[in-house]
Amino acid sequence: MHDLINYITSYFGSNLTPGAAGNFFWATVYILLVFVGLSIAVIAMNWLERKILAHMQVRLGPMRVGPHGLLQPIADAIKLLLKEDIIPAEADQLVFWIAPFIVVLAAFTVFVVVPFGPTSAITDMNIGILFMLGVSSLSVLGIVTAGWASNSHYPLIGALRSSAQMVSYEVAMGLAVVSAILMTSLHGLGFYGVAASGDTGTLSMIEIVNAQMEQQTWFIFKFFPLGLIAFTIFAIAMVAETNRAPFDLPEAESELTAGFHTEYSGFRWSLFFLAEYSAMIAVSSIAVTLWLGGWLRPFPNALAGRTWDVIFSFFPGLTFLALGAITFYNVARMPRHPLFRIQTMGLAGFGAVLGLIGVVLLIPEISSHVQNVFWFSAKVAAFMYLYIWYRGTFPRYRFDQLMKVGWKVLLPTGLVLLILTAGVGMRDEIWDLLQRVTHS
Amino acid sequence: MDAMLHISTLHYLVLGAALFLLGVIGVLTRRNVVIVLMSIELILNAVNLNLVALSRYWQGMPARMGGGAGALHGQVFAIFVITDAAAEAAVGLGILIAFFRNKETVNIDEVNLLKW
Amino acid sequence: MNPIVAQNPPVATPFFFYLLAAAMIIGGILVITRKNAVHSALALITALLAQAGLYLMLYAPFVAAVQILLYAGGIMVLFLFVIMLISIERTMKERQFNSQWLIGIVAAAALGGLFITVFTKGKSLFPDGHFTYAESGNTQAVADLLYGPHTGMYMFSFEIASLLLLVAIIGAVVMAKKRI
Amino acid sequence: MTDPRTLSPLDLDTPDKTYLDANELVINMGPQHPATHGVLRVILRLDGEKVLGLECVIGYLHRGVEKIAENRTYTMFNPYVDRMDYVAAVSNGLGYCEAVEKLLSVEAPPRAQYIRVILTELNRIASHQLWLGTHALDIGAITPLFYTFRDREEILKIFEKYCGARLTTHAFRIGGLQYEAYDGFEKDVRNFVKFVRPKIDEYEELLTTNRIWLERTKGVGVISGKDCIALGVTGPVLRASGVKWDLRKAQPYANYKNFDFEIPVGLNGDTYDRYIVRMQEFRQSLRIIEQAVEGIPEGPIMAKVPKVMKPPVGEIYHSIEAPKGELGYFIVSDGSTQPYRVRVRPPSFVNLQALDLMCRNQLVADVIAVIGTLDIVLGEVDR
Repeated sequence: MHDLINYITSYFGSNLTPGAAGNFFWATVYILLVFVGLSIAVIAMNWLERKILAHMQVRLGPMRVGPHGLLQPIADAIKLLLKEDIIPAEADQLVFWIAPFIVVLAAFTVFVVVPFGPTSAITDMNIGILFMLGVSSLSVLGIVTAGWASNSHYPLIGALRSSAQMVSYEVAMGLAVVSAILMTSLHGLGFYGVAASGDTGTLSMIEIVNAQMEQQTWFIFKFFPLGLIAFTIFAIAMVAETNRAPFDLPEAESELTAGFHTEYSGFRWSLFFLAEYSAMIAVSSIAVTLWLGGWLRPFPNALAGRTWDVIFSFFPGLTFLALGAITFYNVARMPRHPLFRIQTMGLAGFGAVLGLIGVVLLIPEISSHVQNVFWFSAKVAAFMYLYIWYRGTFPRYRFDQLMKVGWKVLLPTGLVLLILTAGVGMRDEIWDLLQRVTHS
Repeated sequence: MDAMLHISTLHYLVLGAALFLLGVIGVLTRRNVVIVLMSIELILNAVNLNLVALSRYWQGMPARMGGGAGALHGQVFAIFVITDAAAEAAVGLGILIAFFRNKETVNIDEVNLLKW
Repeated sequence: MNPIVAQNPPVATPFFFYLLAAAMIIGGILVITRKNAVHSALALITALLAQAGLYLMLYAPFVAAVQILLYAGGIMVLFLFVIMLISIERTMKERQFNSQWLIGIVAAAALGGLFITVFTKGKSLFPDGHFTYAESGNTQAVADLLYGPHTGMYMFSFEIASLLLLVAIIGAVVMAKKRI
Repeated sequence: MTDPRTLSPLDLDTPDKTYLDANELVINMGPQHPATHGVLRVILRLDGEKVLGLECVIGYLHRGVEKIAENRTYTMFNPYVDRMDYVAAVSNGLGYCEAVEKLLSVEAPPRAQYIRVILTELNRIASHQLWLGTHALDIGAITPLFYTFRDREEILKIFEKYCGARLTTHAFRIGGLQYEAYDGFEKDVRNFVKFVRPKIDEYEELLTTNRIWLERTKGVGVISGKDCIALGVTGPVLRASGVKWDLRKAQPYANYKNFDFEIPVGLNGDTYDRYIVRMQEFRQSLRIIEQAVEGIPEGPIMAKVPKVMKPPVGEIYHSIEAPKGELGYFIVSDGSTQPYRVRVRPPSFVNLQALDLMCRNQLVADVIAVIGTLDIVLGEVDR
């Protein structure tokens, strides 16, 4: 018993991720935390997407289930779970059954290496970023099998489109990632001329963020504009990779009804939905980790020092307080009618919970622990907003145009970018070589 | 029992041999070219498993014998084998498609002409 | 990179080894026995992923990543694509094993016998080491062997491999395309 | 190569050499398909994603409107025409009323003419707004739909105030109007013009220079002016192909000759030009409305028409420029109270003929864009 408590408490004060420290108990706790957090994020994202998109489109969005439709995602989840799980008679039963699980598994497993903070990750792998890319590419298998198993034309075309799209954009995505990985070991230029710590770069997600900290620059600004271009390539490719607008061809409603999951219903369909959203969060986390400094707060170097630390540590609490204030403003705007009493009370309760979280986060001990996760989530949330914004603004690409963008624009740009990044990073060596060649 | 619980290189080699055998059986008995190609992938993977296991073993050897932490030749070989497998799969499936277009079958025992 | 990582020896090694080994063997058997090529491919994917797990247990994370990225994410997708392009309904109704299947089994059994003989006779020749030593940056070490300025003894082979891939790409396109 | 126009799109007799060579897929799109604007069924023959040909199957919404006309008096048939192109009911009514007026040799008084023009042009805007929203939705831009529907609502409100109905208005009567313009009609219309001008710029902001929109619409569904004329295609589709043909100018009806407006013409005849032409038509319609609302004369709204209409024996063809193209009514009278035969020339139906030609060698996604750009209403196609 004593040993057990020791085993559990031994992790406290460690500066490692639980996976790296080999502590099973805490690794399990972190896994549960991440997956519960992910599920909540997907639910919140579902509501936010509807609301934000609705307000972009001059309508209100869900308003009926709960105050301002807050309970809508839960109602939808219940509806989906209660729906009949139809397997078409002509479908390949086993493959049809297994395909959604492949997709969900691929989408969830990547979060094993996502660094929410220097110690707030399930584990840190030597090959972190490769693991993320590799496992997220497995979802293609699920999509292809789902389309094939449905044994119908529309899903098959949707699946072929989807997989061709994902495979193509993986290439451009990989090139952008490689250029970011190169930056971990290259000395900066000019204003950001801070030395990299070692000769060797790294693939570990945590080390990549640490490298950005040491080099005092987010990689999006490194070798300006090379980092920015790499980030842009990634940001385009990741939208295509997750099959979202304007690259949502596999689900092009107007052409293919619903793409590869046309024949799916109920619970199995909701798995695809879940996987799509967690994949969006996953690729956004890659982008945040590689280019936007991961868990680092804005200006960790320029605005360094105790005072700034304290000021920035107020942000998580203040954000929640602001959300709570907005909620209370809306409580005040609720119609004064007996029928709305429960809704008003519910909204007020929600605001109170938000405010309470805000107050709790203002406690220094807690805020110092939560800050990293907060900044990381805030950056990811910005990407999520971007996804919704794209969906509200852009028409859909045609398949050949999509391929053209991937292969004829992003891929060559990525290649040139990679060579330029390496060239700029190795400028001293190249200069030496040139001197030696010209002097001999 | 002890030998069962202490996983050594030998365990990996036995596993590799078993996979290799499965692959050989697949290649020799199946008619469907796709499955024959997949069996070849199994064989290549069996070899890879051996290579990586032996590379791990070699890392534990003293440096004067060529071992040490950097002795990852087996892993490098495994990477080359995977490259090879990719090339093989691409060409093999290309041939398969050409064959299928001409013969409308994917049975390997009907590949009995040198030229069409 | 992270030296502390290696100080913690892996836990429950035998359990995971046997789990993954079982997954591989069952996957392999399914590959060669399934009628439907898609089922075979899925079984093969399971086997390949289990093998990636074994690579991780062998402290070869880079090879594991390549295995997942290339094999499971790349080659198998290609296989699935091709299986979908060709009509498998008819193939499924036909005889699955060729006429010399008996000879094939016998030959394979002979090979297996050879393996067993070699294993039992020359057991002492086979390495029986236990893995307890530390891991260092595996990716960096592999990279050193591949491209290192002094230790990069495989650089030429690497270039050859890239050429091989180029030839394979062109070959596949020439073979598979209807009209070039 | 044979001329693609001579091939039957579903000519499946071409030997399929192998399964692979023949990845010619026959896909059935509709009648329940979100992008076919109703119950149009399109049978597509595809080579991968390329369209080799297509065939429209229509008639799912057939109600026998033309046959019904033979059993109704001229007045009784008037509401039926609203149900053909239900998004441009006012235009349908205008065409029918004018045709019968021509047959009776009466003319609506000027005040009625002006109000007719205002309502018809408002309806043109509403129809184009609906087209824009659904067309953009088909191409994947979901937002314009809500913008256009928000603004279309204002037009429908004016209709509702004027005649009590929003969609199937039955606004006009043979010989003029039944209702006098309500108090504040002119103010409402003026306010609407002021309100909608910036909104049209707003739609254009979302789409006109959007790169993806350009890529999706430029060079898609190209049809030449010659082919248009050969197939009888009219309306914005014809004008986008460079043929300056608008019945409001070519053979002015109502009192369009009193108004100053231009006919926007495209160059390339692709989907983008059709989009631009329609966007310009919004503005031209607003111009007409402005002029009309300034110049509404006082006076009666109904001409002298007999209570029981018995047009002289004869036949008449009268066509107007509906939002979708030339809407013609061919009415044969045998001198009784009921028409002997009414034949409608619906623009959607004729324009739909061009679909096959416009989609050949394009991709599946373009079929959706082209169906959208043709702006068909199945109620009118099937009647």
